[in-house]
Amino acid sequence: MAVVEREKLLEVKNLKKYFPAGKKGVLKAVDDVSFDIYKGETLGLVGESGCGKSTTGRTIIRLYDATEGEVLYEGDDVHDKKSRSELKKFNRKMQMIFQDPYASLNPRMTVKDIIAEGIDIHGLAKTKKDRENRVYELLETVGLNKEHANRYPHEFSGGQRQRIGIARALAVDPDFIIADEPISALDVSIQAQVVNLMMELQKERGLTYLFIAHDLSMVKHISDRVGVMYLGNIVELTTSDELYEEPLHPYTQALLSAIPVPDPELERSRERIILEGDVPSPINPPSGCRFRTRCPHAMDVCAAVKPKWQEAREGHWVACHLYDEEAVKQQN
Amino acid sequence: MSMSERKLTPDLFRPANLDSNKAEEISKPSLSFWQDAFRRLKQNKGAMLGLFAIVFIIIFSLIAPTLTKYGIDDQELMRSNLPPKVPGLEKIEFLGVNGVDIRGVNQYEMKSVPKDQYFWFGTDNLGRDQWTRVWKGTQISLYIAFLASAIELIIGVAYGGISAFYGGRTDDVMQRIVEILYGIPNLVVIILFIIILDPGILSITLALVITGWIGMSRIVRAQIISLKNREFVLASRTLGSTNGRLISKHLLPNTLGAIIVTSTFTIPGAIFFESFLSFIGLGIQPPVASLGSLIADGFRSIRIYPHLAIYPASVLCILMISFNLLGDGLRDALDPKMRR
Amino acid sequence: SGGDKDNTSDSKGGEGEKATEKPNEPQVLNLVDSSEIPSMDSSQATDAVSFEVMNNVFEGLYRLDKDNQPTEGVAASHTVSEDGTVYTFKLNPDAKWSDGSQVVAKDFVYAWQKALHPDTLSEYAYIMGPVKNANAIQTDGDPLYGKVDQLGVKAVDDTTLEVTLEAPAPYFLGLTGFATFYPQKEEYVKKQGDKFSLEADTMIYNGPFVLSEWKHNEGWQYKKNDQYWDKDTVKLDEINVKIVKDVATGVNLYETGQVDSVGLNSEFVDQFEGNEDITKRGEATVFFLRINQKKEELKNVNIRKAIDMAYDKKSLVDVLLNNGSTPAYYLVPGEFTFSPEGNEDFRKTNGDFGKFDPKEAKKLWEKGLEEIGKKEVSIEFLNYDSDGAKKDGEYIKNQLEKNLPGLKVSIKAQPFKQKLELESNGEYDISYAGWGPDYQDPMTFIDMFVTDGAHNQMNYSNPKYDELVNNAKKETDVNKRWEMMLEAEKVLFEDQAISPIYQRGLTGLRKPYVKGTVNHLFGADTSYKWMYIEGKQK
Amino acid sequence: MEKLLELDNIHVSFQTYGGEVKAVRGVSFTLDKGESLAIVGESGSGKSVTSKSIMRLLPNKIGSIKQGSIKFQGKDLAKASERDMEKIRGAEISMIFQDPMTSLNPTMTIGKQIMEGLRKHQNMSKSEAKERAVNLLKLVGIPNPELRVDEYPHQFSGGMRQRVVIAIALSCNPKVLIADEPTTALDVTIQAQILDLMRDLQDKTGTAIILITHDLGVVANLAQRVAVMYGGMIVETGTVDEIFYKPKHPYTWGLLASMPKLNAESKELLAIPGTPPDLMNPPKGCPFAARCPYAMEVCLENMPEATDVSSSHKAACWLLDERAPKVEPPEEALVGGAR
Amino acid sequence: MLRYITQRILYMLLTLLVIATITFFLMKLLPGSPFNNQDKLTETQRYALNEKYGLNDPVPVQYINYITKLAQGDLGYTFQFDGRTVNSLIVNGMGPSATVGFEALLFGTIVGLLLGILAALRHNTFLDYGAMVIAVFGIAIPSFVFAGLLQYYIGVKLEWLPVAFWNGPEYHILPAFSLSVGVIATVARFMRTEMLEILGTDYILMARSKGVSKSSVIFKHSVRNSLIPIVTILGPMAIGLITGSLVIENIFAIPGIGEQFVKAIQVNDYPVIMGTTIFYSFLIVAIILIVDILYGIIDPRIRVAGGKS
Ligand SMILES: Nc1ncnc2c1ncn2[C@@H]1O[C@H](COP(=O)(O)OP(=O)(O)OP(=O)(O)O)[C@@H](O)[C@H]1O
Ligand SMILES: Nc1ncnc2c1ncn2[C@@H]1O[C@H](COP(=O)(O)OP(=O)(O)OP(=O)(O)O)[C@@H](O)[C@H]1O
Ligand SMILES: [Mg+2]
Ligand SMILES: [Mg+2]
Repeated sequence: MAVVEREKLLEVKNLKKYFPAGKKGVLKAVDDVSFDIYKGETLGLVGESGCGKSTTGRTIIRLYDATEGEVLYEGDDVHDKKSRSELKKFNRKMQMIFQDPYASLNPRMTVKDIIAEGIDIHGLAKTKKDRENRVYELLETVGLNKEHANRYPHEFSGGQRQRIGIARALAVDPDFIIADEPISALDVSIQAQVVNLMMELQKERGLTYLFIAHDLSMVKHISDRVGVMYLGNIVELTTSDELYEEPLHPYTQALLSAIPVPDPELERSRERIILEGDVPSPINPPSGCRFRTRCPHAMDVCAAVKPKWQEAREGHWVACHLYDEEAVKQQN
Repeated sequence: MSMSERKLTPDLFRPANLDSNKAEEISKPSLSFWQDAFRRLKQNKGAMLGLFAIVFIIIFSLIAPTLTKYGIDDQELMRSNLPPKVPGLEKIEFLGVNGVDIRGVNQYEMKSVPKDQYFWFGTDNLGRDQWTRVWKGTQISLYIAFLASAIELIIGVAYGGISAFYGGRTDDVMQRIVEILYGIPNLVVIILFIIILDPGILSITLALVITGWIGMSRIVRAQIISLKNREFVLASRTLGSTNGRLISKHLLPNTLGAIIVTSTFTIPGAIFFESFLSFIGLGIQPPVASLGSLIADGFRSIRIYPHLAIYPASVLCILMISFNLLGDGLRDALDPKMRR
Repeated sequence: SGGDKDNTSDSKGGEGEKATEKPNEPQVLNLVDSSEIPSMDSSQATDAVSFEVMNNVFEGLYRLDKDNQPTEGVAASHTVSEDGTVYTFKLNPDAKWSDGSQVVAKDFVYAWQKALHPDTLSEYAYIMGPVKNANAIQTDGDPLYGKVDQLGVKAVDDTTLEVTLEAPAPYFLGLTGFATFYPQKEEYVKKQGDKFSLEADTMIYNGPFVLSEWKHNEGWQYKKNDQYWDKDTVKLDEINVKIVKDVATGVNLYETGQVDSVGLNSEFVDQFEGNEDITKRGEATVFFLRINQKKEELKNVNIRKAIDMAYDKKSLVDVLLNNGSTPAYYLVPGEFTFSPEGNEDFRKTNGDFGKFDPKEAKKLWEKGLEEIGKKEVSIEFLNYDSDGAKKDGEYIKNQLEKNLPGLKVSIKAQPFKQKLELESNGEYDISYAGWGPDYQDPMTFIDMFVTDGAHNQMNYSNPKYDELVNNAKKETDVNKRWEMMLEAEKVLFEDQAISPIYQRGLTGLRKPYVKGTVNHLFGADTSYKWMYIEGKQK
Repeated sequence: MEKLLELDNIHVSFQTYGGEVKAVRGVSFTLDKGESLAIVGESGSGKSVTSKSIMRLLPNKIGSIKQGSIKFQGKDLAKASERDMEKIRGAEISMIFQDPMTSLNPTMTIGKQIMEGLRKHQNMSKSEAKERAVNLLKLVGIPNPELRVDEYPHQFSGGMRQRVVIAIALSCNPKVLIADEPTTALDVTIQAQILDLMRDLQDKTGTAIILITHDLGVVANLAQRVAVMYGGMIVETGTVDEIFYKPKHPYTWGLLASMPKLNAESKELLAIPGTPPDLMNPPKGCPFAARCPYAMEVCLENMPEATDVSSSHKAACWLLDERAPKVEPPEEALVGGAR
Repeated sequence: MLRYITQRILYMLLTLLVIATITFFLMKLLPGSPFNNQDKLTETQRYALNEKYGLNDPVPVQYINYITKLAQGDLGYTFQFDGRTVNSLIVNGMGPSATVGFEALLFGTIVGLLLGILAALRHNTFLDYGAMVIAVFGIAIPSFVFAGLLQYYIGVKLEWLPVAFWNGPEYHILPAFSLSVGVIATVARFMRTEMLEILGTDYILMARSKGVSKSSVIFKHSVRNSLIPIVTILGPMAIGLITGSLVIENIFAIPGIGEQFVKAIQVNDYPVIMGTTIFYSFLIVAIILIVDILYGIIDPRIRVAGGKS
C-alpha cells in the first residue's frame, strides 16, 4: 500500500483533552495523541470503554475545545477558527454520527426537520419544495422512503434511526464523517445494514471516515487502517490487515485474542491472553507506559519512561518499549 | 405429518414476491410526542376527571356570577347570614338548601326576605350573595395561581436555563445564590414582603414568586444539564447551530414536559398558600375575596353558618384534587422514563 | 371579659356582699386571656393585660370597687387640703408585701419617681400629669427635666404619704388605683436588678393574690395572698389563666368545662343566642372615624356631616358587632361620668349629635360638593387589620359609596402599630379609631382634639373649643368645669370633627357558678378580689 | 443424559396500554444436567422473557405465563406457589443479569448481598455465611476478599461487580444457572475474564448453564447447545457445531452472515433487511418470513413446525419441507469458509 | 468528611450573614414604629425610647451593632415584653413548636411511608387507589380547616382528647396529627412513586432471583433505597412544619414560636422578627446540612464524595 502518496485530509498533532475532575484533579481523557487521516480512507479507532475514543472524535470536531495540540483539516487548524462563517464552513465539511440511535434524534422533531436541520442552518435550500426534495433524496439514499419524513423518531427501529442519523450528517455534503460507535447499540442483524450503507456511501461520495468502535472485528472489516487506544493514548496504528496478522503492542495482542469468534472449533483451540484487572482511572494514570499495570511483558523501564510513538515498521506505528531498541538494551 | 400440512398445496411453495420496501413500512398512524402523551393521558381516568373538573370550574367561575342579579359587594344587612335556598331543590329537605338554618329556623321567613329572592349559597354577614362571592373568589384564586405560576415559569425557566446552559462559573455563582435564597424561610420572606407592599393581589403574587421559582429553576437546570450533552444536541452543534437554535429547537421543547408537570403542581400550591395567607390575615383585601379568604372568614362561624365555609372549601378541595390528579397524570404521560 | 348577666341594663353591682363566709367547695377559677403579660413592672406597663394582672396582685393607695368608686387599698384614709391640691394619705400598717415586710410611704415615692425618671421613663408617665411638676420632669428641655426629687410626693413617715397636685383634680383618688401609681419596694427591685418582674419569683406582691406560676406565652396562675391585709374578703384560692388567641378554641374549652368564662365575637353570639350563660356589659370605649382635614375636600363641614349621616350605625352595631355595643352619636360615652350635682349622666345632658339619614346626607353632600366645586371625591379609609374591623370597614365603605354619589372609598388595612404610625403622620383621609378613658372624667375624652394636641391627628382646629378645654382644665369650680366640658363637646359636633360609630360592649359566656364578678370601666378590666365559686358541685 | 429442566410450549404475554404483547409464543426446550445451552437471537425476540418465566420473575399483573409447563426435576414451575418458588430461586436455579452496574443493591455491602441467599437457603449463621462469602469472592478472583466483603458496589469496577454477581448466583450451588447477557455491558478484555471464569466454575461445580446472548462469538466460546430465537419462538436448535457449521434456518444464516469474521476476506456483509415483527400483532405465518430472502407463499400464512434435522438438531422452516425448492445457505454464512 | 463539614459550616455562617443583612434592611423598610402605644406617647418620650433601643443611630451603625451582637449570639431585647430578651422568647417558644413539629414529622413520615409502601406493593389495586385518595385529600384540605374540625369533633363532641393547651402527652395528639396530614400525603405519594421505580430495578430482580422472601425484598432492599429521595423532601418539610405551625399553635393554644412571630410582625417588634427569621434560617441551613449528612449515611455512594451533586 502506497501510503506516502496519499493526500492527508486531517492531521492530529499532540492532541490533549483534560477534563476538570473534582477538587483540583484533572481527568486526562486524551493525552498526547497524534495521527493522520488520508483522503478517502477509513481510519478505525478501537479501545476499551473510557479510553478516550469519543473524546478524541469530539475534540476533532470541536465539540470540545482541545486542552493542547492541534487538529489540522486540510492544513487549517480547526481550533483556531474564530468567526461564525468560518466555523460554519468547517461544520459543513466535517460531520458526526452518534452511538445511541435513541438519544441522538430529538424526540420532539419530525424526521424531516431532523434531516433538514443542516439544510436550514446553512441555507442550502432555496424553497420549501427544494428542502423537501432534498430530504426525500436523503431518505432514499439511506434506504428509507419519503413516507417516513413526517414521522417521529420513536416510531422507528434502531437501525432505521441510525440511518436517519446518517442522512442528517449527509445533508450538508460533508467530506469527512466521524462515526462514534454507530453500530454498537444495534442488533447484529441490523449492524450489517448500517455498515454496508456506510461503505456504499463512501464509495459513491468519496467520503473519509473516522470509525470509532470497540468491536475489533467490525472495525477491521470497515477500516483501511486501525488505531488502538488505551487510557488516553494511541498505542498502535497500522493497516487493518497488518494489525490483525501481526499485532505488535501487547495490549493489541491481548485485545485480539480476547475477542470471541463465532466459530466453535476455533474458539476451542484458541490461546487466549487474559489480562489481569481493569483499566486504571484516567485521573491518576500509571506513570510511564500506561499499560504496564496489566502488561504481561512489563519491564522496569516501562514504569519510568513513557514509550515513544514510533514507526516500528513502514506504516506501522507503535508505542511500546519492546520495540524500542534502546530501551530493550537498557533493560538487559 | 400434522393435519394442517395436508391442506398445503405445492403451489404455495413458490417464492413469495416480497416488496423489499415493505419491511420498512410502518403501519401505525404517525403520532407526535404530544399526541402520544395526550393519548396516554386520556387513558388515565383520574387525570381526565381532574382536567375536566378544572376546565369546568374555570368556565363556570366565569359564567356563574352572571347567573344571579347580585354583585360581589351588594350588601344588605337585613338579609345577613341567610342559609342557602335554591328554587326547586328547596322542596327536597335533606339537601339542606331550603333556607332553614341549622337551628331549624327558616331564616328567609324570619328576616322576611321577599319570596322571589333566592341565595343559592346563602349570604354572608354583610348580606352579600355567597354564590357570586364564591365564584368570583374562584376567579381570583385561579388568577393568582396562574399569574404566580406564569411569573414563576418565566423566572424559573430563565434562571435554571441560563445556569445550566452556560455552566461553569455562571452556574456556580447562580447556584450559590439559590442556596442562600433557599436558606431563608420563605414563609418569612413572603410575610415581610406583603407587609412592605401592602396586601393585595399583586403583592401576594409577587410574594409567592419571590421564592417560588427556585423549585422550577432547579428542575429546568437539571433537565437542561442532562439534555445539553445528549447526542441530538451535540449533533445539532456539529451542524453549526447557534445557541438560540439549540435552546429553542432542542432544549426547551424537551424540557417542556417537566415544566408543565411542575406548573401543574405549583398552581394548587399557590392557591393553597394564598388561603393560608388569608387565614393569618395577610391575604386578599376586601371587598374582593378569594377562596382562601372566604374559607378563612366562613370558618370562624362554621358551627352556626356552615354554608359560609363549606361551599368555598368544596370548590378549593375539588380544584386541589383536580390539579393533583392532572399533575400525576401528566407526569406519567410526559415522563421520558415511561417511554421506550 | 365577663359581666353580670343579672344586671344587663345596669352593669354595676354584684351579689358578693352577703357571702362573707367561705363556701365549702373548691375555690378555683379557670380563665383564658388573649395575650401574654407584656410587663409586670408597674411603672412600665402600658396595656390592658398587664393592668388587669397587676390590679389583682398589687395594690395602690386605693382600688376601685364594684361601683368603680375608690375603696381602701394600702391607704386606710386620706385628707385633702382646702384648695384641693394636697392629699395626705394614712397608710394601713397591716399592708404587707408578700415577703412579710410592710408597705411604707417611701415605696410609693420610689415607684412614682421611677416612672418619671428619664432612664426608666414610663410610657404611661403622662398619667401622672396631675401631680405637681410631673409634666415638667418628663419634658426634655424643661429646667426641671429629670429632677424627680421635685415631684410633688413626699414620705412624711412610714405610714404617711403627702401628694401635691398642680391643680385640683376631682378624679385623682381613682387614679391612685392605676398601675403607674402602685408602690415598689426599692430594696427588692435593686436586689433583683435586670431580672426584676420578669418571672413569678422575681417580684413581690401586695395585692389580694400572688402570681404562683408564670409560664410565658402559655399562661399564669394566681394564688391567694396570705399576707394580704384584707385576706378575709378574698375567697378564691386559685385562678388559672391560659392564653388562648382563637375565639373558637376558647368557646370549645368553655363547652367542655375547662374554662369558666370566655369572650365571644359576633359569630358566636348568634350561636349562643338565648343561652343562659351569656353575659353582656358596656364599656367606656368609643369608636369613631377620624376625619382628616388635611384633605381639602374634608375641610368642608357639610361633607363631614354628610359622611357622618350616610351610614347606618345601628345596623352595624346590631348585625355586624352583635355584642352589646351601642351606636354612638357622641364622644363622651354613656354611663361613664355623672355631673357633680344631680349625678346626671354627661351623656344624658348633652344628648345625641346626629343620626342616620341618607336623604339629608345626600343633600349635605351635594351642597358640600358644590361648595368645593367638585363632582367626585375619593378618600382613603385607614383601618385596623383585625377581622372585625375589616368587616366594619367594608360595611362603612359600602354605605358611604351607596349613599353619597361620587364618593370613592379605598380601604387600607394595616397592622395595629403601622396604622397608628400612619395616623400620627396624618397619612390618611378617614380612619377607624377608638379611645378608652384613662380616668373617670369627661376630660379624658374632651381634651383630645385641641389644636396641635397629641391626639388631634386630623388637623382639626377651633379656637372656641380650645378655649373651653383650657379653661375647664384650670377651673376650680366643678360645676363650671362640667358646663365647659359639655359645651366643648357640642362645639366639636357642630364642626363634626369626628364621626362616632359606637360605644363598645362586650359579650361573653360565664358559668352560672361564678359569682361576684367586678368589672371596671378604665384601667384594669376585672377585680377577682370579690369573686367566688358557688354551686359548681351539686 | 438426565433432563433437568423441560420447557413445553410456553406462551408469555404482557398487558400494555397499547394492547397485549405476545412476547413468547410457544417455546420448548430441554436442559440436561451439567450442560450449557445458549439462547441467541434478535433483541426483543423473547430471550429474557423466557428466562424470567423460568424464574417466575415476570412483572406482576402485567406479564403472565399464558400456557405451557416448565418442568424442573419433575415439578411444574409454571404452577408453583410463590413460596415454593422462593425456595427454588437462588438455591436450585439462579440467575445473572446483563448489567453488573445495576444488578447490585447500591446501599448494601457486597458481603451482605452474598450472604442473603446463603442464610436463607442453607441456614447458615452469620459468621459461617460471611466466611463462605469471602471464599466465594476468592473463587471468582476478587483480590483481598476479606476487606472487600464490607465494601459497597460502587467501590467495585464493572468487571468485579459482574464477578460478585456470579458469586452470588453460585453461592448455593444451584443446579441451573441462567446468565442473561452476562458480558454485554463489559469490555472485551473483561468479557474474556468473565467467560473464562464461568467455564472454569462450570467445570468445577457441574452446574447447567443457560446462556442468553446475541453475540455468536460468546456462544461459540461457551455453549454446547444453541437455541436460536426469533419473534418469540425458537426457530432452530442444535449443538454448537450443528448451528455454526450446518445451519438450516435462514435467520441463522443471516445472523452468521452478518458477522464480520476476523480472518475472512469478504468485503460486504450480508445484511438482513427490514425489522423484526411487531409482537403486538405477530404475523400469522413464520415470523421471519417478511425479512427472509427465501420466503415462499406458504411462509406468510402458515406457521412452520419444528422439523428434526438430526437427533439433536431441529429447525422450524418450510424450506425443510420436501416440497420446497432446495436452497443452499449463502457463502457468507459459512463459518470458517472451507469447512 | 470532617473537612467537608467544616467547610459546610463556614458556608452556612456566610449564608446566615447574608440573611441577617437582608432581614435587617427589610426591617428598616417596614413602615411604623414600635412605640406609639395607643398614641399616648409624647414626642420626647418616643425619642427617649428610640434612644434606649438604639434606634436613633444612623442605619449603618445600627447594622454594625446588630451584627456584632448577633455574632455573640445576642439577638437583643423584644419591644413587646418588658426586659425580656429575644433569645429567651425563642428558647421558650421553640420547645413546643419543635415538639409538635417533630411529632408531626415522625408520625407523618411513618404513616406516609407505610401508605406509600402499601400502595406500591398493591399497585393498581383498590388499596393503592385508597391510599392515594387519602394522600390527595391530605394535600387538598387546608390544615387549619382540618385542625378546627378535629378540635370540635374529637375534643368537644366526643371528648376523647383535650381541646387545647399544652400540658401532657395527650395534648400533643390533635395538633401533631393536624400538622402531619400534609406530611402523610406528601410522603405517601413520593414513597409510592419511588418504590414503584425501585421495585422495577435490576437489583430487586436480582434479590428476588436469590430467593429472598418478599418481606426481605421490600424492607431490606426497596424501602431503604426509596428513602433516599424521601430524605431530601423531609428537610424542607421539617422546616415547613416548624415555621408553618403558627395556625395550629393558634388553634390549639400552644405557646409556640410561630404564633409569636406573627404577633411580632403585627406590632413591629423588629428584634423578634429579625431574631426569629435568623433563627429559622439557621434551622433551615442546619437541616439542609443534616439532610446532606443523612444522605451520605443512607446512600453509601455519596459517602466518600460528601454531598450530592
Ligand atoms: N464531558 C466530560 N466531562 C468529564 N469527563 C469526561 C467527559 N467526557 C468523557 N469524560 C471522561 O473521559 C474519559 C474518556 O471518555 P470517552 O467517552 O472518550 O471514552 P470512550 O473511549 O469513548 O468510551 P466508551 O467506549 O465508553 O464510549 C472517560 O473516563 C470519561 O469518564
Ligand atoms: N415488562 C414488559 N412489559 C411489556 N412488554 C415487555 C416487558 N418485558 C418485555 N416485553 C416485551 O417482550 C418482548 C421480548 O422481550 P425480551 O426482553 O425477552 O427480549 P430479549 O430477547 O431479551 O431482547 P434483548 O436482547 O434486547 O434483551 C419485547 O418485545 C419486549 O418489548
Ligand atoms: Mg464513547
Ligand atoms: Mg434481554
